[in-house]
Amino acid sequence: MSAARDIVAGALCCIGTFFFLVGTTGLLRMPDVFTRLHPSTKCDTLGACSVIVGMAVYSGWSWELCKLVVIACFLLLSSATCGHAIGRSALRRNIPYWRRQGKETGDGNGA
Amino acid sequence: MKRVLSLFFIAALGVLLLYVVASMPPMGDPQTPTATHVIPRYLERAEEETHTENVITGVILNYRGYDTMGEVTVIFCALAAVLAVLGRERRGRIRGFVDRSPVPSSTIVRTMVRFMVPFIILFSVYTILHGEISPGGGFQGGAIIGGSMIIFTTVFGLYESSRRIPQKVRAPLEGSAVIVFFLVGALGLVGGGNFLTYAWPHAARGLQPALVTWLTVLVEVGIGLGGAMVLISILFAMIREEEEIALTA
Amino acid sequence: MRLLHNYHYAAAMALFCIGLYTVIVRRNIIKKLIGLNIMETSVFFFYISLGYLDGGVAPIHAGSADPARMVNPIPQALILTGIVVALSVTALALSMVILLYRQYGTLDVDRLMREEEPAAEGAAGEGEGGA
Amino acid sequence: MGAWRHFPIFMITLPLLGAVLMPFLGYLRERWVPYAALLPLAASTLLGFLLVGRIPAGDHLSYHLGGWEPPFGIEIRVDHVGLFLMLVVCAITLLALVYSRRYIEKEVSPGRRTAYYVLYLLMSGAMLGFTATGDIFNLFVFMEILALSSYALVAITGNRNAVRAAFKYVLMGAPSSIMVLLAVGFLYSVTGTLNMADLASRIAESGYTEVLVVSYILFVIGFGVKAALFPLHMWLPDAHSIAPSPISALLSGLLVEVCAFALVRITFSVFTRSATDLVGGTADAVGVAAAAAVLYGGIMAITQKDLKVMIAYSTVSHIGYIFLGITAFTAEGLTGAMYHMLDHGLAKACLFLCAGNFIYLKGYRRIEELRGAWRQMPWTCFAFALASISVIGIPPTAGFISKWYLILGNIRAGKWLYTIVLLSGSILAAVYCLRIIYYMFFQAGKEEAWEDASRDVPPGMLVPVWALSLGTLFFGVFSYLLIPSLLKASAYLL
Repeated sequence: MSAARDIVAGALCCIGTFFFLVGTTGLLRMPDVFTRLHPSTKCDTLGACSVIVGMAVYSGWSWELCKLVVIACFLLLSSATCGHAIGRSALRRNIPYWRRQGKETGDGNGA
Repeated sequence: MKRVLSLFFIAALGVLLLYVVASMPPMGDPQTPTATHVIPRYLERAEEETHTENVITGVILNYRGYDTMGEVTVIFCALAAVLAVLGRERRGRIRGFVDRSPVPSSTIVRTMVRFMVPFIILFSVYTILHGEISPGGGFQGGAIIGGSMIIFTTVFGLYESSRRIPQKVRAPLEGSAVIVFFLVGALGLVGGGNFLTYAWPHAARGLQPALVTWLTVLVEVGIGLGGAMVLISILFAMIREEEEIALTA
Repeated sequence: MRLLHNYHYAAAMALFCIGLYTVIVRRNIIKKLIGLNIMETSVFFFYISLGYLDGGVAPIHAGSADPARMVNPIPQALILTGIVVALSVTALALSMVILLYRQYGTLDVDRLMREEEPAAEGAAGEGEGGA
Repeated sequence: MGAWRHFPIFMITLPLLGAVLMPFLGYLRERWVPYAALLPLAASTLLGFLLVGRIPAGDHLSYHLGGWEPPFGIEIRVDHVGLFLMLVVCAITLLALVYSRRYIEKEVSPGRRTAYYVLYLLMSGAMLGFTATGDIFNLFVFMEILALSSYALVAITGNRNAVRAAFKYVLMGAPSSIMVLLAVGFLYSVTGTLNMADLASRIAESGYTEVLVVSYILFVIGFGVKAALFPLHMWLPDAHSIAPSPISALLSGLLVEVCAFALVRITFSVFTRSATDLVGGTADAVGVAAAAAVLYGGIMAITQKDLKVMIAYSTVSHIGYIFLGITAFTAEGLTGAMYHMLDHGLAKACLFLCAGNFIYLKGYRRIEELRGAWRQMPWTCFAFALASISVIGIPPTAGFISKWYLILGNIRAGKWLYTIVLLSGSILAAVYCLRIIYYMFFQAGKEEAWEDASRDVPPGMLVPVWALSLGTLFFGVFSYLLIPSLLKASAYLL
């Protein structure tokens, strides 16, 4: 029982860190605000929440579980709002979309 | 040229530092000088000597309380310095919030912030009051209050937030941390001990531990309030400058 | 191989050098301040690693914690002070940046320092912040 | 043990507490602030003078904060040398504060005046705490209060050059603080303690030589920037010349010296003589840098056209003197360094305040504009002349005594080259000081340059200037009051 719980918890944490890795890579590699927003918001929601769920599994039924659930709730709310706010203000400020340089210039398959 | 020189200097420094690291005591070893010299006494006797369960709080506020007094003075000094450079906002000068940014905050963001800020402040109160028995304390709690006001101000603007925490409230509380520290220190003097001794002068022997714990909590609250107000005042001073830049630009 | 065992310290020193490089070489003053903060953070990291103990627990006397297994509380207490100091310096420096930007309209340190240098011509090279 | 053992902590905390209470007074009665700010400093000065003679000979006063004995709690440690420097700090800050009241009205905008006094009190309290502390991390904390308040005071006029100079100061000062923090970390990692006396005994038996050496190097770099030792002095000429004159006096007359004194403490109370082989190489390098500073500062001062910049470069040169005294590693050299801290503090503060007088009355900053100045401002000019005689080191003044002991110390140590450097530094000082005296007294000024109804600056500004310049004369004539005890105290430190 305990071993199975550890395995599940470890797997969830690994998934979470994987999303963090992918998200950070995307943040570094993507060319403009909107495309960067896409991976970086995944970090908080998917990555951090997976880690938290993993920790919740690890801790079992205890007082920590309650705290972890609250943290997860606030994380989901705040990171989604944050992504929305950044995206919206970037859109309203007319920050230009990224367009592929070179062959395909022009027509709007940007972002 | 300057670049090459500085690169060379940094490389030399880096090699020197790595060389030191290689000859430092091994990390995490229970036999290093750091783990054997002063620490054992702190860890074993802190609870009975400082009446706090959290040894870190005991070290910060009691054993090394003078450092912390210097530290709250640093915060106060930072505020005085920022105000000396930028100038404080005049009383009643902010007449209304003119949203100069091209993008006013959306309803979603406003609702979320309005929903979250009370929880954040609740959490900071918890952090301040529980610093004595769990991770946390005045500085952390104060920083959390400051952070909540930063969120609030970015979304609702300077007018709204300075109406919530007006200068009337902030100004007297900014120095509270230093004053509380000084009062506690002087209390120790009155009791016949040295400065910063946590003790009530003529309390009954059995009551002393509880009173010392309450003094610790009092200092934590003072630090929390003072730190938070300093952060908020610095924020407001900076925002006012930003708005003036926007006006002149 | 002590260096590999003390990899925390080595990482802190590497960060320190990166921060110092940023402070000295970068021309944007905001980036210089970021470099300053990297330096500070590296020192905090170094201190916290100093207090680490293999298999240690938090130094809180709750329940049945064994004092012999607790990590060192002093570096944590010191670093709290260090963080506050770093915050204060950063706040002051940023407020100066606000004023400088308003008065000079640039964040480039070379242009800042070159513009109508006051009587002290000899003091133009500001970069060697610790050479 | 009477009540006087609490005096050092009150000397430190009263200015800090006064600084915190000052905004309230500024809110209620802004006009009282300049007078009220004098109170804590006067109290500190009084307590300091009451403490004279209380410290047992050849020993120190140790005050345990919170009642925790030293390796566990923080200790305030005042020995004779420390008390001497604390008294110098008290006296000069008090005089410069008296001077500030009139001067600040001219240079600092009304909204910032309360902040000026708050920062001023914080700075003086921090200097006292910095000098008195016996704990190495506490040293860092007070250094940061000192640094923050001085950054802000340089920028307090808010004009663009001042903010730029202050920012340059921050860019050099903040990394140096971090280096000191790192050095403290290294020391802590191999000793496990932060108390200076305990550190000394633990270092003597510690096997981690490399760590200790690098820690000392970092200390030297960190405090070297703060004390403006030669290759690290770039911030000084700008910051010291652009700051308001009372602040220039404090920065130049006290701050750099207090930081040099911190290095004295690190060298002699922490690394101690038993570990001289640890610091030997670094100390030699410091000696070379200091010798270069003496010459460089002197030559740069000769070439300057702006009066305050010239005085600032003279400070660079005199910091070199102090460090040469320290690196001689003899009792005479150390006594000379300590006495030089006194007379350089007095003389340099006086010079900057005199420069402030010219700026206050006429707005003149350039040296050529001082031609014939003594016709209108005889008092200021005579004080200036007296202080510059002390800077040069001509006999009846304190400058002569300190240079005598510096040279004696270096001869005792067998460092002949440094002796020559010290002597030639005096010649350079004579060149740059006598040039100004020549302009002031023996050249006719332009026709309308000095025509004004007012003769000299108001007495509130003249009294501090004259107190300082007479101080250099007093400590030159009555040097036997201090020198024997300083020699004894230096021997104790060594």
